[in-house]
Amino acid sequence: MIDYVVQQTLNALSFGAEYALIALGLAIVFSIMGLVNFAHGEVIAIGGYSMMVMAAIAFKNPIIIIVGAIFAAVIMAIFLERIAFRPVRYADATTGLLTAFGVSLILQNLFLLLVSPRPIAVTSMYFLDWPIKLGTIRISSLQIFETLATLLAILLLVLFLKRSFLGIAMRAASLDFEMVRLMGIRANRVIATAFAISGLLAGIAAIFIIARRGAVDPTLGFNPVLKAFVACVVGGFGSLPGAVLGGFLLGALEVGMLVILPQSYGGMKDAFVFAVIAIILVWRPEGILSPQKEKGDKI
Amino acid sequence: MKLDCISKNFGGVKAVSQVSLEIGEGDVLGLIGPNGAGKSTLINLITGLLTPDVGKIFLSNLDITSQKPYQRARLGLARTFQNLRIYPNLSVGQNIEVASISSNYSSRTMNFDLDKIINIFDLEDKIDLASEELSYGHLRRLEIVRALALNPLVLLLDEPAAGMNENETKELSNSLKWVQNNIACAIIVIDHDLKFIMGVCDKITVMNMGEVIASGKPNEISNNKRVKEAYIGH
Amino acid sequence: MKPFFKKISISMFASFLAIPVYADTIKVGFPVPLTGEYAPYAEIQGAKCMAEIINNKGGVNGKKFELLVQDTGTDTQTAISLTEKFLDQGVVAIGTIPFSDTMIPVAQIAAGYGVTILQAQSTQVEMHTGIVDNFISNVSPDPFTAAAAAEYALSEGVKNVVLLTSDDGGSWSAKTPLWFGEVIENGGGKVLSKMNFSIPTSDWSPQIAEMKKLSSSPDAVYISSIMPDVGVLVRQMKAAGIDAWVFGSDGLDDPSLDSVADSDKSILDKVAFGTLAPSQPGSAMQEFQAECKALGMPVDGMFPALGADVIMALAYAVEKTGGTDPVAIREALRSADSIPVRTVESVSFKNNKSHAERTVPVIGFKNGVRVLLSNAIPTFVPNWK
Amino acid sequence: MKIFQSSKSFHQAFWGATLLSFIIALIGLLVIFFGERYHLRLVYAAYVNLLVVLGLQVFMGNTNITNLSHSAFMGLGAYIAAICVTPVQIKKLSLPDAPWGLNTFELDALSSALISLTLTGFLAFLTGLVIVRLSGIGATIVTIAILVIVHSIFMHRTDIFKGKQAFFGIPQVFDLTSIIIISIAVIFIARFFRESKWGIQLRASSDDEKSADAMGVNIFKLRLLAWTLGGLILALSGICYAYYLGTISARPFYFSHVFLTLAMLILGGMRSITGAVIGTILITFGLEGVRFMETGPVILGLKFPEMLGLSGIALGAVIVIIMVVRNGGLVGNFEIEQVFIKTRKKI
Repeated sequence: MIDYVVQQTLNALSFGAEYALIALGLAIVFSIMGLVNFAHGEVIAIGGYSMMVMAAIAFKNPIIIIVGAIFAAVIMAIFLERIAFRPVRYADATTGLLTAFGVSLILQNLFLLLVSPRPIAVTSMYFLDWPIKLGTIRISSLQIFETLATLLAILLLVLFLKRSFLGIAMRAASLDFEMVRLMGIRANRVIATAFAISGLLAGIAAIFIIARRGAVDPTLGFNPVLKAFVACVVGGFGSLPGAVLGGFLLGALEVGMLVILPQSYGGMKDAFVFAVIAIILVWRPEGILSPQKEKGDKI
Repeated sequence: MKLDCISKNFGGVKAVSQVSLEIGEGDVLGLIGPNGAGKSTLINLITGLLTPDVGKIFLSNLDITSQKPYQRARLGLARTFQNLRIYPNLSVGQNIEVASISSNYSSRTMNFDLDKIINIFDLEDKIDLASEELSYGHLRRLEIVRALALNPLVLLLDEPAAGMNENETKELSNSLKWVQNNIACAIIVIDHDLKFIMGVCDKITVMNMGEVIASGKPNEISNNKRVKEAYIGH
Repeated sequence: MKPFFKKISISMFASFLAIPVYADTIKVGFPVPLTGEYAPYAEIQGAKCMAEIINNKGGVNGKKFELLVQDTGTDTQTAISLTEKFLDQGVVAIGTIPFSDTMIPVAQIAAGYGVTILQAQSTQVEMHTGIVDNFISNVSPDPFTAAAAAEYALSEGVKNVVLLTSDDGGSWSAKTPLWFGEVIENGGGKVLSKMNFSIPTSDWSPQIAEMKKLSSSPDAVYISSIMPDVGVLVRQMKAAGIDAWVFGSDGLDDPSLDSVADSDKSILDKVAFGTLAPSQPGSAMQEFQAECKALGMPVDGMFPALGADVIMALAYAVEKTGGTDPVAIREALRSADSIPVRTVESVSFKNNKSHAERTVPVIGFKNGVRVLLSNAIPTFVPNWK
Repeated sequence: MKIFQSSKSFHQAFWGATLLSFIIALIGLLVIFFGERYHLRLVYAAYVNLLVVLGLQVFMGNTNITNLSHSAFMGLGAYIAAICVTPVQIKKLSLPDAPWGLNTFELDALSSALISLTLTGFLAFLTGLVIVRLSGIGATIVTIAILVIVHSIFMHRTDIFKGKQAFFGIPQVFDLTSIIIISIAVIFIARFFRESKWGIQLRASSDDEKSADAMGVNIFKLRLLAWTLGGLILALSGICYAYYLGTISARPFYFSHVFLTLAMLILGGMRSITGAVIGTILITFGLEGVRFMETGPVILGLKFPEMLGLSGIALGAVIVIIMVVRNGGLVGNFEIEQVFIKTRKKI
């Protein structure tokens, strides 16, 4: 019984790590420019497709494939910012959200048109996955890698934001974008960095997703991003700690629902998860860890 | 309307501290003070966009401290905004309608003709324009007309002359005089333009650092020592 | 229905949708999802290739096949209006997506024209309960694939099974596991647990933790789902040290399942599925796919290949009746003792009227390569009507 | 009770709705008289989508809050009406395990539609209580939650909704003429609401929440009103869907339909009823053209390649281009009567 509890807790942790990783990518962009980037899922998919391409042209070295996939995701994220999101940079959040939905739709269908509507096997990341025995518990190395990678990513991100000039500028930008511009830091550079980081996180997520699924298809990123988006919202819009918290909370919630709900209601898992999300939002409309805005007299 | 000792803090900073005011029908009260004196905060407290930490607000002897902004508006508190807040996707006429629809929810009868006011403020031939097409001066007027369409007991004007040239300011003064003489309401005006304020107000309250430091007739105020200190500095 | 005057045909859509009409061809309508959720069914690939093969040989009685194909985007409304369009163009049969929410209204409309819905891969049981009469499926319903897999499982000594069910694939993913369980219990086995999952699932660890919690370890797990989900399940079960068979339905019959064995040849040794037609190396289907590839018309996978059978069956019926009257063709199909098709030797609709009587293969793996484990009509099929 | 603040609003609403109705009826009549049989079905589907877009407009257009749950309310409308109207002997076959005696009664089409409208309207009201308390993105998230929850229930209460399987045997009640009449009625409702005193105040609040609050606009109440009215129109669209098709499943009431109808509204311009109608017409016809290209047709002897996914790309491109180039859609605040009655110079 203890084994079971430990096992499911570990599962919840690794589910949460994946959501947190993706949610962080969404949150960093949102915090800087208020954009809910639904096309983040397709950035993940680009990571997957680039692995497919690299495997097909006989790159066998896993390091090359990993670096290449992350690189592809970063380039894609920066490219999307330049092409689609820069024109709506100062528009309201709804315009940004709908633009992102549109971009997501275009990319999904481009994958379908240019590659295939069916899943394509990509097995080059299987090597990351082997069983590990911890006493009586067996877990997958992938779960550990994923949790560790997420924690590492968070740590590096915190260091970057606290120590580097660009990072400090980004933190300032998330509080008051105009001020940063007035200080002479180019908005383009700050935003491009935010997208590059989100692409980097998407690339890492892509590696773990592919390592587990062993296949890539056009809608690969849609569901994870929908969940991560929810995680972001629950944690608090644009709050990076909130995104991480929301991700792990959602992971726990999902595994918890599978464990708690009777099997005949297992299929309703999503309904329950989303109902909890709605309740949290009604309780705290800005999310759990939302940055509290100082209300001045300039209304 | 009466304010009873209201205070508001922002993260430890006293934005408004123990302010009491009273104003009646036909009065025009000027509210002046240096930047950050708490004038706009006071207006936001009166109209309900902010809630006071301490103190009560009465309108016609009714305690409205816990009322929501839209409820206060229907009871007769109308305002304009420091930064223009016109509805860009509505026509000029519809902008005014928004307020006159609200006035229908009130039991008070309208004791003036809205069309007349639209005429006085030179908006009659612009009524069907998109509000975005108005000049800055006309947008300022539109805000005042919109506020009047609420059939107010108290009209709060937050820097109505800001950004206007001398001519426009003069016209505005005349229009406000007309309002004072023809509409049964009290008016509170905030502005930096002391000449304008002195011209339209019959009573002036001076604020500094969230506190009322002086109150009285225009000529009394202009000779008040504390006021001079507040403006010029020590 | 409102009056309409076809002859005055400066129709608003004509410029968009006109399709050239040739005289004296065998027209078959395919309002099918080329895009969207159900695009992978793609029976049109096999149908097109088979039509090409037959046409290259001069057609049937000198008549050539003409396939009318348009994308529905996996939308029911579009499928229905396209059906109506194809019916007006005089098709002898309609092929559409294997889901009842589309097949039923499509069949109801086609009934007015006497036209039959001849579906290449539909295993849904609902279609055979007498809602519509003009429906024929080229394959056996799900209880047959479940029974075939279960009979093989029993022959391998499987006793305790875990069933994974989901409503996301209709009765195919919800009921098929239960039929499998019924046959296992009929053979003296036991259903340890039923667990729910959703499609897609990319991480099975919570369900696997549940399996490990069971009092006795399962000999087999049955799931009716799709790739790549099932591939993940197989690998995660192995990683978790659960040494049980994974049995499945035709959803596993996807080329991407084979790639699960890329790094470990033995990982698929205890994976098997009851499916619709033999797909191991050397099977008729593989030959057909090679032939199509040579024609420059690639047919990837079993679902697309099954489209060939529809065209073969129609060719048989056209030859038999000597014409293209849709009602006569349906009669011919339903009265034949044996109709030669491509993926198996022959099918017959004589006993069941609405679905094919054909052998049900069970496919497994040896060293990562597909092998045919059994291929027969199952003896005990659960009562499903 | 007064609906319009000024007679000018009424005249605009009336003439605008009349002109749009004329266009809508004309398209329908042209198809009825000149179209082929299958065109009737395509056009019927387009009318259903028009109802959805109008239902969406009533909330989104007047509040500027993105709603992504509309297909869920359409589905609720369709299913509730279907459960009521389907004959008992068919329900015994299709819903053998239905709880609460759902398979033991049948009602006439009108009562079924009324029950469906009442129940869906009530559900819209309840969810509205939550939605109107949130702002912007938060509200949009909750609409996504509603979509997922409703879809999940459709999918997994197969004893009532049949999930991905067919809920069949719904009698065909409507034909093209009926839906033309319903569409016209809904155009009037949506347009009257837009110009009504509620509509004007709501639009003010969507431009500037704080200022509207200070002008006496009860934003919560009005948003709730718009949300519920939108829900009712969406339920009606679902009823029309079920009453014509005869077979429904959970599948059509999910993300792909959400995006399709959203693109229609955005393209035309969500702030205007004229925009909603134009967007629906353009996307419906445009998609037919794109779908034709997708399958690799031969045009003028030229064989085009098969381009699957082209329609999805086109839909996405429409959304992105409109958002980037012309945020207010093709027409912005323009309404059709302004071509004829010069009440405003330019809006």
